[in-house]
Amino acid sequence: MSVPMAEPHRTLAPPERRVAEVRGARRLGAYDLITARDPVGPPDPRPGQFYMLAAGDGWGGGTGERPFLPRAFSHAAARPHPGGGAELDFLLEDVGPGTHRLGEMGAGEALMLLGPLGAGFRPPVQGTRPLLVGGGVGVAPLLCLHRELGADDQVLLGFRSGAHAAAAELFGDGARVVTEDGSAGSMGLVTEPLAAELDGDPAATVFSCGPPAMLEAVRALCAQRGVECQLALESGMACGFGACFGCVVETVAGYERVCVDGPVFAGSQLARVV
Amino acid sequence: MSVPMAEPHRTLAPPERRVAEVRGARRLGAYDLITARDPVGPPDPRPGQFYMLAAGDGWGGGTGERPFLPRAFSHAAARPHPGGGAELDFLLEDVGPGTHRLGEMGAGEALMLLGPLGAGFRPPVQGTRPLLVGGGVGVAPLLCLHRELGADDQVLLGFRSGAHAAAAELFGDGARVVTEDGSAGSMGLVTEPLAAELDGDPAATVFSCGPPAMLEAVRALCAQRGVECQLALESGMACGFGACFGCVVETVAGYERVCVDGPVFAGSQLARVV
Amino acid sequence: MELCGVELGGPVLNASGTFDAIAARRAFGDALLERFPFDAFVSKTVTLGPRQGNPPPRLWETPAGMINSIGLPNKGMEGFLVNDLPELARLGVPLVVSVMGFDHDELAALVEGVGAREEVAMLELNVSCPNVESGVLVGADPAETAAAVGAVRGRTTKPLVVKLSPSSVDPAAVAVAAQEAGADALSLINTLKGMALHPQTRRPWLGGETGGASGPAVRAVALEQVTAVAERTTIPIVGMGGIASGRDAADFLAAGADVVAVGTESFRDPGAGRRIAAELAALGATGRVRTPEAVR
Amino acid sequence: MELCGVELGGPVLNASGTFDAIAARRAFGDALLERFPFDAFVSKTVTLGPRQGNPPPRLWETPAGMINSIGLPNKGMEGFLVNDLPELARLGVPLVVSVMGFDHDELAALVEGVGAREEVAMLELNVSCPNVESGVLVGADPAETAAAVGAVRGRTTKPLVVKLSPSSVDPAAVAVAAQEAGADALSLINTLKGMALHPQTRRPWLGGETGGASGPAVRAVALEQVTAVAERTTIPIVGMGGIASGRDAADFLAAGADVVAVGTESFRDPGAGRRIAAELAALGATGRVRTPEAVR
Ligand SMILES: Cc1cc2nc3c(=O)[nH]c(=O)nc-3n(C[C@H](O)[C@H](O)[C@H](O)COP(=O)(O)OP(=O)(O)OC[C@H]3O[C@@H](n4cnc5c(N)ncnc54)[C@H](O)[C@@H]3O)c2cc1C
Ligand SMILES: Cc1cc2nc3c(=O)[nH]c(=O)nc-3n(C[C@H](O)[C@H](O)[C@H](O)COP(=O)(O)OP(=O)(O)OC[C@H]3O[C@@H](n4cnc5c(N)ncnc54)[C@H](O)[C@@H]3O)c2cc1C
Ligand SMILES: Cc1cc2nc3c(=O)[nH]c(=O)nc-3n(C[C@H](O)[C@H](O)[C@H](O)COP(=O)(O)O)c2cc1C
Ligand SMILES: Cc1cc2nc3c(=O)[nH]c(=O)nc-3n(C[C@H](O)[C@H](O)[C@H](O)COP(=O)(O)O)c2cc1C
Ligand code: FES
Ligand code: FES
Repeated sequence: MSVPMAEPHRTLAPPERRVAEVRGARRLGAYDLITARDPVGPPDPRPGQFYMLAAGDGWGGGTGERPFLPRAFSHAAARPHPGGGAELDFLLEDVGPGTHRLGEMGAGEALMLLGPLGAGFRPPVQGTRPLLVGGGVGVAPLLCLHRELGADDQVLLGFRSGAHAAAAELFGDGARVVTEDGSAGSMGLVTEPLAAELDGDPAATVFSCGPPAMLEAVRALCAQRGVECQLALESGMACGFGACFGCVVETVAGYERVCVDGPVFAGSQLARVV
Repeated sequence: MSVPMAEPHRTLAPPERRVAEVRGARRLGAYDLITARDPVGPPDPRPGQFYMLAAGDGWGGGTGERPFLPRAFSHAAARPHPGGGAELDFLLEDVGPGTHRLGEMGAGEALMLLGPLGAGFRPPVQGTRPLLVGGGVGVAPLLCLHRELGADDQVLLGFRSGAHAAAAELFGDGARVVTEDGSAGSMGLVTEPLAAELDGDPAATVFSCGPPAMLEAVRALCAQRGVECQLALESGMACGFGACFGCVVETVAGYERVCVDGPVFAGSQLARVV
Repeated sequence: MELCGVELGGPVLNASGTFDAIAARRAFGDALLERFPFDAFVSKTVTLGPRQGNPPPRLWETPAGMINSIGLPNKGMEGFLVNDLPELARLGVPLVVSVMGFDHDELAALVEGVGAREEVAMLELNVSCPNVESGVLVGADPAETAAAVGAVRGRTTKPLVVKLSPSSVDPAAVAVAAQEAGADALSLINTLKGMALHPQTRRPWLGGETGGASGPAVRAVALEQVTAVAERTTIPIVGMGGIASGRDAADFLAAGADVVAVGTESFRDPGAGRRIAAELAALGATGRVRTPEAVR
Repeated sequence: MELCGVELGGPVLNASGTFDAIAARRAFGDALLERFPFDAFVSKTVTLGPRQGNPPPRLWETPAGMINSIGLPNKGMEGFLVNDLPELARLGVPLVVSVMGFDHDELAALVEGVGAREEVAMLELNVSCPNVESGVLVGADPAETAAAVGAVRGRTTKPLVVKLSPSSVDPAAVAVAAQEAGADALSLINTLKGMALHPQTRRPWLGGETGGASGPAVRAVALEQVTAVAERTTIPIVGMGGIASGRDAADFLAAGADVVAVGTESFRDPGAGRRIAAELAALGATGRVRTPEAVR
């Protein structure tokens, strides 16, 4: 096969599933934060890429029946491991059987893992400041992006409640937090400080991940102001590596696969986020 | 419905599956011995009856796929529980995915349980001494029978090896043990001491449970000598209460369901045990 | 609620051949009657003469389901009517008797003989059998099914439920044919044809060589067929295939079933029918009952 | 070993539409080529014109399987031949191109256009589509299948694999018809028709309303159909449907398949094909390859 175009925002993955070991798990407000040792994967997945995860034991069956397929998760942090491979942090929200099972995993348990997959965030447009806008568990990929960008970025995080806003502590002091119920940070939606920021100085590249309604608001805000934005989308996935064509999203160029053509899309590729 | 004929060897079960709690689990040579608290079942299941068991979590799914259906196990002991229900001991041999999962259960885990089911052992023929002949994990239902009969019985147990013969310790000192490799007790098959016993004094009722080849040898030995024997059979089961017609065994009267018509059959009902 | 004019306490039946109330009574005693899991009782399929069924093994466990090659063991019509029916009549729920005939004469004799008994509320025709002459699977063929229904329609005034075979290119076409030939209701799906090999010998595991697949593994297939049949027929539908929870049952009702039947899940828990009914009620879903176009 | 005269390194293929080697190359780089999981590569089904496929959602997870309503998105024949085929030719394994035409002219154009390319070792005809005139599912009907195969047989000298539909009363009859019309091999099973409802709205979940069920849940059904087809045909068989382990693969070979194909299991692990081949080898099982009666 011909060598594909170099894709700096896409770190290649080993072509098979492997067994990682859960090294630690803790509750972080409304979320679970689990750390796993990937034995052979690359030490440098790109922010915005993701992994397909499944528990080695207790994945489906019984009266719960599901899950059967693995689930997609962005790494929130990746550290090279001295013994090879990487140590990966994942931030999980329990929304169904897969996230529930993963969230209850403890140290020593086997985690089936494939990745990193997909295309991560691209560098900011020259001469603009990076503006990271996260919502809920969507803050996960922004955390490693934030760490990579150093102190040059601005971080705006929106959560449903204070319990969810506990995830903001991972970002240190720099992040501005809003919650829907005002129980942490200021009350409101994260798009309000974003609009104010962009109206103050539109020389920004926006990086965003969060629920579809938030991403659509971010996209529209940026489009109105001619600001470039990069949106990390979600979609139901079976494979994560382009095999099933199941994860498509409608773009201006037709259906594209979130797992290989994304998950990070430019706002301009999308007429609407649904 | 008309009241069915009283069946003294059949203790009735509540008509639904319930959640029991594993109270303890220990390794006993080649076997696992688990104790479970049945919250509402009868305190007095009959020796030779059985329960359908499944793990509450981790029952099938994942790459192992099976089990899906519950599995049948004779209780090795049953004690009334002061808070109601019963405490039940099960002796398990790991032969596949179901027994493997059950064998790894630990205290506090949920055990799905239905039973007691089937017809247990009937009393010995008047004027004969009870002779209990067990093979491998088939010693389980003989343990509670032994305890019920008191010191009046004779117990002959056969095992593959010394590791398996560890189960004999449950019977105290009275049991005679043979192993196929001679690593515990005398070397040979349990049918050898049985033949000697019956040749010495045929006034016996034989109660037997074990692998099919052993049961067939026991049946033939007893038939030749005109000795009554009661054989506890095994069969692949889906339901355990007569619903599926899947567990049939060929008897002299045609196919009968091991789960409701047995599992204990008189040797005279069977032309052969296969 | 009612099904074909028969009053039901709720929308959850058992699937034919998956619950033997007489055997269950031996295992569970009177508690079974006090907490009977179903709103109507459907018998295992009865044939004209007695049958031993297939040799064991008859069961194979599959991912999220099972295959059986039970082979319709039963006492035959006489044995059933004499020994079993009086017992079943004491269950306190309406009785549906499933029958299968290997030709029209057999079927007619069964429908007439069973239908004449006052204990019987409805009959179910199990047409998942080959036409002994043509070899065609009756329930897979609209014309064969219509002929079978037509041959027995006049033999009873009781409601006739036709149990469709899922092994048809177009189950809705068979359903339409059954309705036009006089069926009062339809039930589906029966088991899918499946097979398993012995792990060591790799010869067929089941005594019957092939068997029928059931359980959660077939649920999606069942739901599609119920939807397709409901779109093209107007008589009531008994939906089944892998139902294991109230949510599953609600799906079948939404797809067009009027009541549901629980099969394989009862093997895992004899109380499954009651649990599913309770879960269904908690979801706010109840069985819809459409009135058959013509009540005979 | 060989299949229809094409040399294969081993007996494990991918199932059409379940592995996109070009996308996988983007994700896994050269390591994909070094450890390519399959002994031949089967393309996703190509149609004459380009197709967008069905609207999302396209996936639903079932007990031990899934349903998809992907809807055959592809670039059309021209796009495939120009953009994809040169890339696929560098995989280092024989290429099988799956094609579907909505009438005989389309199918003939596809077979001729694709068959003419030297990179292509074999063609697979996906006949799981309705005849646009009669509405009959081509692959469910012996005569329709024979007509489709007959219409294209003369258009290529390359081996033609006919991929059977499982939604037929008698898949073996369709298989026999395909063989008589000139097929060189048969592949089965395609997905079973299935459906799922949205958990809240109870409207169809899938954008395509209905979809195809695959994975371990359909394995027993697949094994039965492979057995039935192998008993009545003499050309090679590509067996598939829920294969997830070497033991499963060995079952299909024992049932009469000459090689196997892995579909859904690759979604859980892109390396599944290699793992299954290794497990199969450890079991001592190898693919049997029967020689087609006539090599064209
Ligand atoms: C690229 C990417 C990155 C992600 N990163 C993260 C992350 O860092 N942290 C995180 O917590 N989450 C993340 N997610 C989301 C995560 O993958 C989902 O929350 C997870 O897949 C849900 O699985 P579940 O089994 O818990 O719930 P499910 O029940 O599978 O998912 C809930 C959704 O699926 C629907 N659904 C219900 N039943 C079915 C069925 N049978 N089949 C199909 N759909 C069904 C529900 O209606 C609902 O929309 C990411 C997703 C993507 C695509
Ligand atoms: C009345 C009764 C009492 C019993 N009491 C005890 C007891 O006290 N202690 C004890 O350890 N055991 C007991 N057993 C046996 C126990 O039920 C079985 O060992 C258990 O069901 C095995 O389940 P498994 O999943 O571990 O193994 P499985 O793999 O289910 O069972 C092994 C057997 O099933 C066959 N098999 C393999 N795959 C399948 C499949 N997919 N579907 C169907 N069959 C398959 C194998 O060839 C083998 O014969 C009893 C059985 C009965 C009927
Ligand atoms: C062990 C077993 C026996 C069955 N016997 C019959 C039968 O006698 N008559 C019949 O019409 N269907 C019979 N069926 C089919 C069921 O009634 C039902 O249609 C099928 O199992 C699908 O439902 P389920 O998935 O809930 O089991 C049987 C099914 C099983 C599993
Ligand atoms: C997502 C998906 C897409 C598929 N696309 C095609 C296709 O384009 N052409 C085809 O012939 N079969 C297609 N199939 C069917 C598979 O090739 C295979 O026949 C079926 O999935 C059974 O195998 P499995 O259980 O191993 O997946 C597809 C299956 C899936 C799951
Ligand atoms: S998840 Fe399979 S193609 Fe994207
Ligand atoms: S196990 Fe179902 S009838 Fe015996």
